[in-house]
Amino acid sequence: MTAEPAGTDRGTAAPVAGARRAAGEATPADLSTPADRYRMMRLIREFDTLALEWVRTGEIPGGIHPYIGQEAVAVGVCAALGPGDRITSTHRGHGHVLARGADPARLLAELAGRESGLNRGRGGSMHAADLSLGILGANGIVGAGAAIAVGAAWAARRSGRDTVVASFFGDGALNQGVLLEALNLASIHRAPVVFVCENNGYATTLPVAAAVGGSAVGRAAAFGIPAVTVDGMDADAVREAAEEAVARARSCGGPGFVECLTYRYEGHHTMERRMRLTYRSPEEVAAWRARDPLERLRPAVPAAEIDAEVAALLERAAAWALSEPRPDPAEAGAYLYAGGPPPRPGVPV
Amino acid sequence: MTAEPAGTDRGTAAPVAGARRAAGEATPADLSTPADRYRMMRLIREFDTLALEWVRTGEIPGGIHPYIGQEAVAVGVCAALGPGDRITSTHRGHGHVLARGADPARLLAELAGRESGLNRGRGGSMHAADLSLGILGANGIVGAGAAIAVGAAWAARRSGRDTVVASFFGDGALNQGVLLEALNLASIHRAPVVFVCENNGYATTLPVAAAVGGSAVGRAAAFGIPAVTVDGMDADAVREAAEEAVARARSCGGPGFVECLTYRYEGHHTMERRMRLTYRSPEEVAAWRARDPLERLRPAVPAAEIDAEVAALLERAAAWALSEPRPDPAEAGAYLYAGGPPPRPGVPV
Amino acid sequence: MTWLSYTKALNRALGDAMAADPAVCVLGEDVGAGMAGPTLGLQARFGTDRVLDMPLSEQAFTSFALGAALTGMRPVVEFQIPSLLFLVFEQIVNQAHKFRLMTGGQARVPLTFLVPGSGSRLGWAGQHSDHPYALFVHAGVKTVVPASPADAYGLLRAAVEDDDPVVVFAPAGAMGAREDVTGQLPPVPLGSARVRRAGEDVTVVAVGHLVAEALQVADDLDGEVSVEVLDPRTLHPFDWAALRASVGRTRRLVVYDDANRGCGVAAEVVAVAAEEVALLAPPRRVTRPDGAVLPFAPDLDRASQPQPHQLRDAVRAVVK
Amino acid sequence: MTWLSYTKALNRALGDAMAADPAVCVLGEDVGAGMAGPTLGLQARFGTDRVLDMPLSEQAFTSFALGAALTGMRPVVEFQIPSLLFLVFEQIVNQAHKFRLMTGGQARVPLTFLVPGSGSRLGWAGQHSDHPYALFVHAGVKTVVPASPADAYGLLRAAVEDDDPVVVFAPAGAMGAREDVTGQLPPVPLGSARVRRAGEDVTVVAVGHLVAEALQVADDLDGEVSVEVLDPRTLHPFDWAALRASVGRTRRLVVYDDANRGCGVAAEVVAVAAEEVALLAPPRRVTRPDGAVLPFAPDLDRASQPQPHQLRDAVRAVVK
Ligand SMILES: Cc1ncc(C[n+]2csc(CCOP(=O)(O)OP(=O)(O)O)c2C)c(N)n1
Ligand SMILES: Cc1ncc(C[n+]2csc(CCOP(=O)(O)OP(=O)(O)O)c2C)c(N)n1
Ligand SMILES: [Mg+2]
Ligand SMILES: [Mg+2]
Repeated sequence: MTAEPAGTDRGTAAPVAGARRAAGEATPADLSTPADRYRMMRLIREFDTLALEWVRTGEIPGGIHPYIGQEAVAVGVCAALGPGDRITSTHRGHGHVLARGADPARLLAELAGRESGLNRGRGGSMHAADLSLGILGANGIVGAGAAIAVGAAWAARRSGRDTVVASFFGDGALNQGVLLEALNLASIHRAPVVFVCENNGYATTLPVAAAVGGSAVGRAAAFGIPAVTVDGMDADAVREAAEEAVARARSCGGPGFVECLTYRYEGHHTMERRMRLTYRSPEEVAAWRARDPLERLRPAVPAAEIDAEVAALLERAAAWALSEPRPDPAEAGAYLYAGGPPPRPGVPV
Repeated sequence: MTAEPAGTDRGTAAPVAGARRAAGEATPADLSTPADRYRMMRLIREFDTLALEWVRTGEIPGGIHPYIGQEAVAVGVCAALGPGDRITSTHRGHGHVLARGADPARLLAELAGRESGLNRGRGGSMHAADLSLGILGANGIVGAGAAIAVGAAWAARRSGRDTVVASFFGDGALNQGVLLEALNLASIHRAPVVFVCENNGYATTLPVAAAVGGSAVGRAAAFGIPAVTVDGMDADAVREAAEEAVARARSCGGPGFVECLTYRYEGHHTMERRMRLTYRSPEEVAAWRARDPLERLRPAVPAAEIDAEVAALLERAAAWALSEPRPDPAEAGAYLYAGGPPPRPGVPV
Repeated sequence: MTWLSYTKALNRALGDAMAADPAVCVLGEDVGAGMAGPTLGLQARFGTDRVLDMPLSEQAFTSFALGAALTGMRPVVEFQIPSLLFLVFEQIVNQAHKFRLMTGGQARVPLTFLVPGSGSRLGWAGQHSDHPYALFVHAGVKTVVPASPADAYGLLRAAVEDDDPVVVFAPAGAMGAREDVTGQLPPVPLGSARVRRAGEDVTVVAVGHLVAEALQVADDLDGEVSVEVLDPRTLHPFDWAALRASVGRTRRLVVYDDANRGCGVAAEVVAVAAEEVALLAPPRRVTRPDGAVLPFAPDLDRASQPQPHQLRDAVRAVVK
Repeated sequence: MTWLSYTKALNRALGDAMAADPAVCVLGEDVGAGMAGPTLGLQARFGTDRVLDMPLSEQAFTSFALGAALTGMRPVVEFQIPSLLFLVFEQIVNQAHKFRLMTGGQARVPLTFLVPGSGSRLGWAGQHSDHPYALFVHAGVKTVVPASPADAYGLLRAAVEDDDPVVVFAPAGAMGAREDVTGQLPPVPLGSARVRRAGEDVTVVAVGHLVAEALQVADDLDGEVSVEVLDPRTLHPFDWAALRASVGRTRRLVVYDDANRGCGVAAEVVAVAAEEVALLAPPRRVTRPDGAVLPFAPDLDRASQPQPHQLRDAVRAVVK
């Protein structure tokens, strides 16, 4: 089994949150000021813009589900969380993982399949995790994170900590059995979970109206969970709703549910670019783009300066990530088990 | 493969519904008059009383989930169904299967593991089915019938028939993912399904209040399904609510949901008798027994006469069932596949 | 003559099946848009009441298909990810597979489950790269893994016409394949293997996309070893007669299977050969490791799958 | 000395594990009432926040347990029916099993899944009589099937102490067993088989409750054939060294396994033996049929399970 690749130089990839974070010590992103939040949204936007480019050039094998357009949700929610809190994320997870404070350089290295990636190159986009920051993982299976979040929330509460877990998921996940079960479980256990539904209007090509009987918040409420709908293109609106739910959960008031109306600017997945799909009209896309969450915050912050800062940071991060070594193929089975004999290989040795 | 055991003499087991049913021709039970409904409730009650005895004596291997106490639900709902309609049932299915018109003699034979049982002795209590009556099966997995019902309802509608499917399930099933998914699926497809929740207060030992966040009808309503709660100890109240939902579903008005508040007099399963469980107080059981659905109808019908009729019928059915042959062990693998080579045996022959 | 792609073959099979029988319908996620390939254009041709876009409710729509199958339809259910079969294992095995026996033969259960893109798709990582056909073989659900476009067409047609549940795995590694075909393609009966290359010295049983690799390795070894390549095509029911005939002659066996080692299809094939044939050399399996989870990084992903050079070495070892 | 029953052994193992480590908690349906046996009395002893009665939401409570395991707890999840594992296959395999590798070793996943009463319970029929351990072996999840009360105690303790997910099958056919034990029972390391009876002529590998039957058959054949009975105890990781040692000596093998034939544990054992040992006679498997669905009627149910007389015949055949 491979040992932790200690001593890898990550100096060039200073975390975006800056000062609060000492080397090697995981601290969630500080998102307390508008500038912090704008910076993080910019980082997410530019990160995924770069990632799209890397998918095109093949630096990222496979592809990604870009988060572009939805930045206000991740940032607004993570701004409401405290240092000991946790999140569960989705297939469209870059925004959540970054907003919670993961090192963008290590996330880039992960997407490029490098040993110094967040998951040592073992997870890729859909499984990015940083447990030291309370990120219990992106997830390739829609709806799968919600019940994990409930269990983590219950466990923390049981051990006397006032940890809250925020669980992100899309509108499509509203129709997954395990997520609906999780709402009930959270309700009856009064688990400190904030369910965050990113309603971007579509599950791949299927519009919400054709998929969801009733409404998102009506559903949550029916399980006994207070639920609100907010403008998911407005980081402050999201943050305020999240803060209320987090405060209630933290003070033993049980779970909450925040539906964020948002939109993805890009295709569902980078593969979609190759197909001629017509499920969204250009007008619809343009109308949502006109409500861009970054543009909304821009006037209130030193935007040009931050933009330059983020660009420089990403440039350094990208250079670092691409210079990092790829994992050793002999270690393909590493980390499968925490203990016991190593798995038998596919051919006897 | 075994052929249909044609020509088996079932003459002694005249179906309880009587006149409307010709030999060999499957016709749902006629439950149109109070006397019909009382007769059917009495049949279910005495049937399961006999079954309890047969579990004790070992005529029924394993055990059963007795339906005693809940008779008004099965009978009220089935009274609202038409000849072409269908049902899905549960682990506690004797009442549903009988109320839909299955031959009590063949159900007894099934429970006793006889070749002339409803399922040729292959299914037993938890899998009793009679597809010729539209009974798509009892089910050993809680919540599993609901989505099957939605698919059957959709298929019928698609082929231009105005068939309705009634899907029975317990309060425990309200927390099964697949059932919640099925509510949504029925809602968006406007499938002609009537969901019947038999809320008997407990899922095995777990009280509803400790298990169900929100309420049953609130949950259904949240998926966009009209939902009502009725007194499940009153066959007429159940029937009226079911009739309304059936009529709406039949006329393309989409699914409905009827919660029936009811109670099981016996333990969850016959095995429970051996354990000293204390999850229900004797007072609670007594209070519900005082609201017995048969006693309620008794004054309005020639009860003594019907009771005698049912007793005689069951006596004949029991004698017939116990005289029927057991399946041939050589046919243990029969009916596994509809086509193709037979399955390989567990030891080469 | 047509230069038919594997994906197009699946697409044509569904179209022909729907044209031939109004009871055939298709349902799944994004099947209207034809995202995965096999359903492309079908909704425009057959309408939204025969090609149903389903919400993200795999369990419910699998049982929905069962309900429809019990009442006259022949649904084909498409899944976007092989591991979604884990999510519906209850519905396929406990409900659909068992229904007929449990009801004493009261119903037929004509249901097809189609997984376009099973196995590794580079870059999709741990939860999207499974090849779990052995699970269905163990459970007893009919299971096919077509290796070529013509077989993809023929086996999918046969699956849809079959009166029992059938799971059709279309390996990602095969979906790029193309083949020259002429005229109307015939259905391929379930349970019939195909000798893809005759040989004398050793039988290589290869599954799905690995058939092409096995043929290549056989060619490479030409002159050195005479390799017979057997494509079982259906994993359950398996064409044991074909295995017996081939291995009975060569008396040497290697199985090349892109699935986890323990209790896999390769184990079953080796076990049957050991039981029934006096082998001249110990049989070999070339498979994924035990309990493999495919890591994201491409080199690790590839290293977790069986490799042609491993097959070559194994063939050489058994003829030594 | 105590006359310990199998169920009581499981119960004691859970109680001792909870007493030893406050991170251990138990959850499932009716665990408070102790309906299935292993959790009897635990809620009274450890409280409702360590013994959690769960609503009928197997998928959510399995992932709930995963979330708790990732954040410091060691949950034990009890399932009332073996086929409920089908319902949570996604959660156990795709989420819990894969988590560690996918995150590059960031977490341990100490989770135990306990199925009291796996296999046939007469009269429970098709959906309640499965013995699906091979599914977990194939997926790579650690899997144990204790045959005796002492092993039930020791293996369950080891499973709870293990840092990976482990599925513990307690066969219905073994739960009636009793055994004299003295003092504190030791944990039984995962992956260690046990020779239950030494012999010279043939190795019988028997799984779970069939170990007792195999011992009986071995006794019956005493004088005629010298039978070694090997209980693997853990099916994954399997103690291949123990198999090699035994079969290497006897060079004859019969596997007695109450599970479906195709791609079962018996196939894996036979395959490994065929690969690694020069057997003197073709190995045999005595199993359930392919894709078995246990019919309700008792005679049919029994006829679907492997029988002692079939084992006896198989042993005689391989030594002939
Ligand atoms: C259970 C499951 N079913 C299907 C898929 C394939 N899939 C991946 S993302 C997606 C759509 C998800 O929609 P939504 O939850 O709204 O999230 P969004 O992509 O819009 O962010 C689908 C169908 C999956 N990953 N998991
Ligand atoms: C999915 C599933 N989980 C657990 C069980 C075991 N079990 C059988 S009945 C039952 C309780 C069901 O409660 P409810 O739905 O209220 O029906 P009731 O027994 O009260 O009629 C349980 C837990 C099962 N059969 N299926
Ligand atoms: Mg969406
Ligand atoms: Mg109940």
